[in-house]
Amino acid sequence: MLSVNNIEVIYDHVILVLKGTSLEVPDGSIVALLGANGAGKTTTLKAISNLLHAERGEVTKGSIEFDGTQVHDLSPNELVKRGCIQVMEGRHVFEHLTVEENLLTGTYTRKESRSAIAEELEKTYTYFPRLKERKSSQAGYTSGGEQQMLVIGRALMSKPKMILLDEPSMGLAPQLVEEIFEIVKDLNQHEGVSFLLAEQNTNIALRYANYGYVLENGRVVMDGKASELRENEDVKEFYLGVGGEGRKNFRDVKNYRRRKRWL
Amino acid sequence: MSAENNTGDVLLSVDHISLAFGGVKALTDINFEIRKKEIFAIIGPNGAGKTSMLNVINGFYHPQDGEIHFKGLHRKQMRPHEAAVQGIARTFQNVALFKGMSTLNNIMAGRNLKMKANLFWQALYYGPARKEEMENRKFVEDIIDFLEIQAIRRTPVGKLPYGLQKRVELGRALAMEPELLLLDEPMAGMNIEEKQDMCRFILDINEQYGTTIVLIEHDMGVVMDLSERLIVLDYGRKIAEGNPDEIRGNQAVIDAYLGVAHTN
Amino acid sequence: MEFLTAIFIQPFFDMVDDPVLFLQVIWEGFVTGILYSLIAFGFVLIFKASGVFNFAQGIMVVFAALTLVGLHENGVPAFIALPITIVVMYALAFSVERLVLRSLVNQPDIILFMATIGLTFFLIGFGEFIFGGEPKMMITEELLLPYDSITFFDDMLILQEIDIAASVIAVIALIILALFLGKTKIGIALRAVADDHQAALSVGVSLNTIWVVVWFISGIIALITGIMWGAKSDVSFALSIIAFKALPVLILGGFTSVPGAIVGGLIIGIGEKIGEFYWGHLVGGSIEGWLAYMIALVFLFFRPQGLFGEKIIERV
Amino acid sequence: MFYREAGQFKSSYVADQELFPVKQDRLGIFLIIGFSFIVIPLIANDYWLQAILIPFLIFSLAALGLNLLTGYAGQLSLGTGGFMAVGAYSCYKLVTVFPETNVILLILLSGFISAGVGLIFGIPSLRIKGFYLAVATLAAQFFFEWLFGRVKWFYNYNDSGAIEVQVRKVFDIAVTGPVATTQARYMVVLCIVTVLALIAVNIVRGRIGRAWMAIRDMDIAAELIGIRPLTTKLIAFAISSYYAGVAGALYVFTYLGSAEVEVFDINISFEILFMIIIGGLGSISGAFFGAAFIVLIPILITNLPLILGIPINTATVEHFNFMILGALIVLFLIFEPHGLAKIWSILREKLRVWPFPY
Amino acid sequence: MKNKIFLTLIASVISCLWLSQGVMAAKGIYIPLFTYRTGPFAGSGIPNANGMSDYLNMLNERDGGIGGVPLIVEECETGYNTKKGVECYEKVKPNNPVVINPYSTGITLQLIPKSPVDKIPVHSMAYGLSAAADGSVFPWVFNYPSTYWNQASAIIKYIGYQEGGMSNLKGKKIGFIFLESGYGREPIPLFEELSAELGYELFTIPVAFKESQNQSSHWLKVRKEKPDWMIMWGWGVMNPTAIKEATRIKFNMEKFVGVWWSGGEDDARPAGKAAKGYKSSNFHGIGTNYPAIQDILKYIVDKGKSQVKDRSRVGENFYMRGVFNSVLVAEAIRTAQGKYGNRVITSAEMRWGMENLNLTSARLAEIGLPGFANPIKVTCDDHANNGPIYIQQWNGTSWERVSGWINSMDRVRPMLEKAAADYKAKNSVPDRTIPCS
Repeated sequence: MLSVNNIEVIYDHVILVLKGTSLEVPDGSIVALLGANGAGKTTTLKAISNLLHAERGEVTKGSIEFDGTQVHDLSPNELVKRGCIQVMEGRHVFEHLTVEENLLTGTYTRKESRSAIAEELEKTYTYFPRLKERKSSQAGYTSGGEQQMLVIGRALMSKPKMILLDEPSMGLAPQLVEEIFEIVKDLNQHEGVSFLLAEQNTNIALRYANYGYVLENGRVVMDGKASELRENEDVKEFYLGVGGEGRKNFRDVKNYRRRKRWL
Repeated sequence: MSAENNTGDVLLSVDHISLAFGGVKALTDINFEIRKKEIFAIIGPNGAGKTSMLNVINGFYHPQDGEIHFKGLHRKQMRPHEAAVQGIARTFQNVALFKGMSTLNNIMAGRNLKMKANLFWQALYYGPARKEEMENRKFVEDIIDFLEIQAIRRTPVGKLPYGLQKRVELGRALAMEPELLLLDEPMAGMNIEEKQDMCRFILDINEQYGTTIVLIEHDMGVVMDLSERLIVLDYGRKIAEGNPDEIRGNQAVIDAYLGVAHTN
Repeated sequence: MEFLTAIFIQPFFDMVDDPVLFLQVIWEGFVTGILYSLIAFGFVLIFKASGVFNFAQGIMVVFAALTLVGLHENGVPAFIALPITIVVMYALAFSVERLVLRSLVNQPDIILFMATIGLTFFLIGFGEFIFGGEPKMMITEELLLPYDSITFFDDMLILQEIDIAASVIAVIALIILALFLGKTKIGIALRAVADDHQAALSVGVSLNTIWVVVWFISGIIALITGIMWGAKSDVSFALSIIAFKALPVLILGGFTSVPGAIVGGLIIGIGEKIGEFYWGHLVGGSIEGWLAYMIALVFLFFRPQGLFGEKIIERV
Repeated sequence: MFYREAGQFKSSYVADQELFPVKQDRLGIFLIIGFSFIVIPLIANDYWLQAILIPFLIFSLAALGLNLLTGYAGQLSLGTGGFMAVGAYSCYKLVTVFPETNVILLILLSGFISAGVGLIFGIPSLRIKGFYLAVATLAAQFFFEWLFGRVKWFYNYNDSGAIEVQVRKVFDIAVTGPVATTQARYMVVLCIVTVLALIAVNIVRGRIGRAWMAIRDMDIAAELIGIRPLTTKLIAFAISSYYAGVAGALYVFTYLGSAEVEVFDINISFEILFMIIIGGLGSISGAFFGAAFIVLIPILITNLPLILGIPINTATVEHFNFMILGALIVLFLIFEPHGLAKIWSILREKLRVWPFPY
Repeated sequence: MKNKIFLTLIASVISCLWLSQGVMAAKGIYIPLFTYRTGPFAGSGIPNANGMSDYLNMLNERDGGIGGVPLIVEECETGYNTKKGVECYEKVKPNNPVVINPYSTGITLQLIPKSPVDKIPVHSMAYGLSAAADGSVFPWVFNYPSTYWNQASAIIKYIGYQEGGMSNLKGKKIGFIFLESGYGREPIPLFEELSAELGYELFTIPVAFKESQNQSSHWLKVRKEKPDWMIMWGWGVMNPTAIKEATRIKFNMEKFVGVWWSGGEDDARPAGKAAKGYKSSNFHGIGTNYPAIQDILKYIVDKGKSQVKDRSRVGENFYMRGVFNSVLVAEAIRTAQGKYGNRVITSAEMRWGMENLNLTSARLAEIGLPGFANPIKVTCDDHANNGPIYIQQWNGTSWERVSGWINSMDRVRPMLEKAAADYKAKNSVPDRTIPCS
C-alpha cells in the first residue's frame, strides 16, 4: 500500500535529516517505526503526508508511493482524499473548536450527505465513548488522553485507508496508552485501516505492530517482524532496556555508557 | 510515619490546597509534605491535576484555599519569579526552552537571579558586568560538563532533538542552584537509553547538590525506582501516599491508574 | 473648577439641552461605526481563517472602489463595472493566495503581517499605475444608491439615505457571515485553520481553497465599504488611512469575533463622535485620531483579548 | 578557505566571550569602521552623504532600537515614529533652553526623555501581547503626532509650526544648522551610531539581553526562572525608545534641518519595522542591512531610468517604486523569512566549510 | 546562489548610484520641478505638475527656450514627503539649478535655511513661510504673488463687502475650519486680531490629516455654532469631504469660502450640484482662453508631449496655477538675462532676476496671458508682492469669477515683518549682505 524508497530529506537547504530511508507498509498491517529522538521518525511521516513543505524541508532524492501513485505531486488535501492521513505528534487539536467540531473537520474532504456524516460520527463515538461525553466542550480544555483520542478520531472521520500515527503514547498514563493501542488494534481489525506508527515506547509498539523498522541517524538500521525484533538482543538492550539478566533498576544503571550516541 | 523516615526536615508542606478554574475543580483539599533531600513523586492519570499542583507550588496558579509552607515561610500567593528567588526551579511537560537562544544562553539565562551588574556596566561590558559574566559562565560550563552537552553549546535549542532539549531544560533549572527542583515528565518521549541517562542525572543532582526533587512521571519503572515517597492524584484528589512498595499494592491506585499490577 | 465643570458637567448639560443634536451626533457615530465595522469584518475574517493580520484590508477597500470607479470612468456602465470589479477582487484573492500565502505557510505571524504590508505597497503602486493618482468620484447615482436626505424635527435631524442603506447592507452582511462561519463545513474548516495551520493541513483541509474564499469575501466586504465611504468623500489612495480606524475597533472587539467587530465598531464610532463633539474642544479639537485608540486601550487593560475575543488558553 | 576558524583556539572564557571570536570577523569589522570614518568622508560627495548615508545611519539607529524591543524582547511596536518625535522635540526644547551646551550632549540627553515616555507606553505590555500590543503602541504614535502639532510650546510658538534647527558648534565646527558641512554632520551621526551600536551589542550579549530573549521565546518559563516580566519589558521599552529618541533628534538636527510633526507620521514607524524584518529580527547587523535595503532600493528605482536614459515620467517611476518595493518585501519574506542577517550568516557558514558542502 | 544574487544586487545598487552623479551635464538652464503625482495629495499635485512642466516645455518647443537658451526641465517626485524632498534637493543641487520650487510647505521650511548657504533661491509661490515676504531677512526666498496672511485679510474684507460694509461684521460669527498643520494654523493670529478689531466672533475647528475623510463631527460642531460664514484652509482630500459635509448639514454654500488651495475642480465636483455656490479665493485666471494656453495645447498637449490625460483638464484651476508658477520662473529668468545677457544664468543671477521681477499687465499680454493675473512687482524688501485676490464661485460644473481684485489690508505687512524678525531672532539669521540692486 505504501512504499518509501530511499528518500533523502533536507531542511532549510542545509540540514540533512534522512539519508536514504526505505520502508514498506503492506495493506491492513500495523508497522512500527522505532528509534531515538532525532532519528528521523517524524520527518519520515511528514515526508509521506507531504507536510514537510510547510517546515522548509524537502525530499531531495528517492520516491514515495501510496496506492500506486507518486506522493510527491499530491497536496496533503489530495492525499487525505485518497485515504492517507497523518495524526501529528503533540496532539494538535483545534483548541477553540468543540470536540464535535474537531471531529467534523475530519470530514472536510468527504462529499457526503449530512446524515452519512452523522452516522460516521456515531461510529467514531463508539470507538471513543469518552469523546461523546465531552462533545460540546472546547477541545483546548480536554485532558491529554482525550486530546489524543480526539485527533485519532478526527483522522478516522476522513475514512482513511491508512493512518500515520506519530508518538501516540507521548505523555500519557500507562493505562491510557494501553487503551489507545487497543483502539488502534480494533480499528486495524474492524475497519481495515493500516497504521504506520512512529513510537518511542518500543515495548508497547512491538506488542501491537506486525512489523518494525528501527531508524537511527536517518537510516534504517534494522527491520523485521515485530516478534523477531522483540527477541533481538540489540533491540532488547538499547530499546527495551532489558539486558542479559532481565530488567535493570534505574538506580543501578552504571555511570558510563557502552556506546556514545551522536549529539 | 515521619518519625521512622529519616530523610530530613520538612522543606515544603502543602496545606489543604484547593484550586478551581471557573467552577471546574482542578485540585481539592490536597495535603502533603516534602522533606529535604528526598526524591518525591506525584503520579496519577492524565488530567488528575499533577501539573496544576506544580503550578501552585511555584506560584503560577493561585489556589482559592489552603497554604504552602516553604522553608518555614508560609504563603497563599506569590508571583512565579518570587518562587524562583526562594529557590524553586522546574522543568516543563512540553519543553519550555527559549527556542531562539543557544544552549549556553539558555542555561546562562538560568543564572539571571545570580547576576546583579547594572545597566551602565552592561552597556560597556566592562568591570563588574564582565567579571560576573565570566564567573557565571564558569558555573554554567560545569553544568554543561555534568550533563554532557558540550557539543551543542552553541546550537540554538529549537534545532535540538527532543531528548536533548529536555536535558538543556534540566541544565537551565540547575543553573538556578535550586533547593527544590520540580520535574514535570522529564522522561516523556524518551527511549530507554535516554531515560537511563536522565535517571542518572537526577540521582546525581540529588546526591551531589542535595537538591530536593519533585517528579511527575508516567514511566512507573522510573518512578518506583527513583522516588522515596510518592502521592497519587486522581480527579484532583489525593488517593494515596506512601513509599513505592505501598503504592504498588494499593488497590485504589491500581483501579484508578496502574490498571494491572505493574511489571515493565 | 471651571475646567472641571467643562469636563464633567457642561457636556451632559449640552446633551440634554439639545437632544435632537445629540441624536444627530449618535447617528453620525453610528454610521461611521458601521463603516469601521465593515473594515474590521474583513480583518477578522482573514485573521480567523489564516491567522494573518491583514494590513492590506484598508488598501483593498480603496483598490476595490478605485477599480469600480476607474472602469466606469473608462466607459464601462456601472452595472457591468460592478461584476467586473467582483471578478477583479476574486483574481486578487486568488493571486494573493498563489503568490504570497502559499509560500508563507507556517511562518510566524509577524512575517505574514509584513507580507500584507508589502502587498499594501504593491497595490498602491499598481492601483495608481492603472487608474492614475487623481481622486475620483464615487458613482453613487449610477449604482442606484439613494443620495437624498430625510429630515425630522423641522430639519433638525438630518439622515442621509445612503447612510441608511449602508447600515442595512452591513447588517445583512453580518448575518450572512455569522451563519456561514457557524454552520457550514467550510465555516468550521475555516476556524480550524485559524487554530492550527498544520493540523488543519493534516486532516486534509485545503488551506489554499479556504484562503481564496476568505480573501474573496473580504474583498467583497472591502468593495461594499469602498462604495459607502467613497460616497462620503471621494475615491483616492488617501482613503486607506481609514483602515487605521479599524484597528482600535479590532482590539476592542477582539481579532476573532465577528460580533465583536460590529459592537467594537459602534462603540468606537459613537464614542469618538461624542468625545470629539462634546469634549474635543477642551483640548483644541480633532482628537478623534487617537481617542479611538485610547478608548480601546482602556478596554484592553481590563480584557486583554478584547470584548468578544476568544479566551487565551494558557498552559504550561 | 580563507575564512576558517581552525587553529584559533580559545583558552579562556574571556577570549571566548569576545565580541567577534573569529579573527576574520574582527578584521572585517575594523575595516568597515575604518572605511566609514576615514575613507567615506574623503571621497563621498554631498549627495551621497546627505541623501543616502546620513539617513541610512539614522534609520539604522532607529531600527536598532526597534530591534532591541521587537527582535530581542519580542514586543511588537508600531510607535517608533512617535518616540522619534519625542526625541526630536525634546532635543529642540533642550537646545533652545540651553543654547550654550554641547549639542551632541543634548541629542544624547533627549533620548532619555524619549526613554521615559517609552517606559509609560510600555506599561500595557504587562497585560497585552502580540498584535494587541502593536495596536496599543499606535496609540502612542497618534497621540504624539497630535500633541506636537497642537501644543505650541513644543515648537516655541513658531509661526511656521515647525521646529527649526539653529547653528550649533562643537569645537568650533558647526555640526547642526544650515552652515554645517555634510561631512561634519555625517561624522556626528557616525560617532553616535557607532557608540550606540556597540552598547546595543554589549547589552544583548549580557544578562539583560538574555532576559529579553527569554521573555520573547517563552514568557512563562522566563518568569519561572526568576525574570521579572514587567521590569524586563519596561527596560526594553526604555532602551528602545532611547535609541528611537536619539535617532529622531538626529533626523531633525543633522538631516532635515527643520521639521513639522508630519515627518514622524505612521509611515516612518512602518518603514523601520520593515527594516528590522527584512534585515533580520533579533540581529544587530540586521538593523543595518535592513536600513540599507529600505533606504537604498527606492532611491535606486527612482534613479535607474534616469541613469539608463529611459524616458519615463516620474509618476510612473514612483508607482513602480511602490510596486517593486512591495513585491521585494514579499519576495524576501518568502525567500528568507529570517532576513538579510540570516543570509549573511548562511553565507559565512558556507564560507567556513568552503569548498566542501555540508 | 541566492547570496550571489543578493551581493550582485547590492553591488549594482552602489555602482549605479555612483554613476548617477554628473549625468546632467547638458547645456541649458536647469529648472528642477519638485512635483507630487503620487501620494495623498496627488489630486492637487498632478494638475499642478502638468501646468508647470507644460508651460516650460512649450517655451522650449515654441521659442527654443528663453533668450535662445534651452531649458532643462526635470521633475523630481516628492510625494509631498519631506524626506524625499531632501533626496530631490541633494540630487538636483550639483546640476546648478537656478531656482527650487519645493511645492510643499514642509520641504520649503527645510530649504529656507539652506538657501543662503547653497546660494540657490527658493520660490514658494503663495505657500510656505509667510514671513519670507521680508526680503531683508530672507534674501533667497520668494513667495510672491501673495501670502496666506494677505489672503486671509482679503477674505475678511470680501465677507465685509458681502455683509454690506466692514462695520456690519460686528456680531457676526465666522467659523474657520483648517487642516491641522503649520499651514492651516497660520492665519489664525490674523483672524483673531481682526476679530478683536472688527467685532466678529471667531471659532476654529482643526481637522487632523487622518480625519480628512471623516469630518462628520467637525461639521456637526459647525451646525451647533450656526456661523454666518465659514472659511476653510483645506488641502488634498480634506477639501471634497468638507464640501460634501457642508452640503449634508445644509450649510449655505454661498457663505463658505475656501483658501486658494481649496479651489480645485476636483474639490467641488464630488459634492455634485449641492456644492453649487461654494467659493474660493484665487489669484490668477482659469480656462483656455489665453494665447499662451492655446500654444500649450498646440505645441505640447496635441503632440502628446504632455502628461495630461484628458485635453479638457487643461485650463483647470490647479493646472493654471502650475502654469503661473512657470510663468513667474520664466519671467524671472528673462529679467536676469536682461541684466546678465542671454546665456545660461547662475542661481545667484536668478536670485537677482526674481528680486527685480516686474510683471506688468502689458508684459502679461505680451506673453499671451492678458488679464491673467494682477501685475507683480517684487522689491528688495518685499518678496511677496502682497498681491490681491479675487473670489470665484462653483456653479455646479465650473468656476466663475464673482469679484474684482481685492487688496489685502495694510496691517498685514507689519505682521509679516514682525514674524520675520521673530524668525531671525530665534534662528540667529545673519544680516542681509546682498546689495539691493
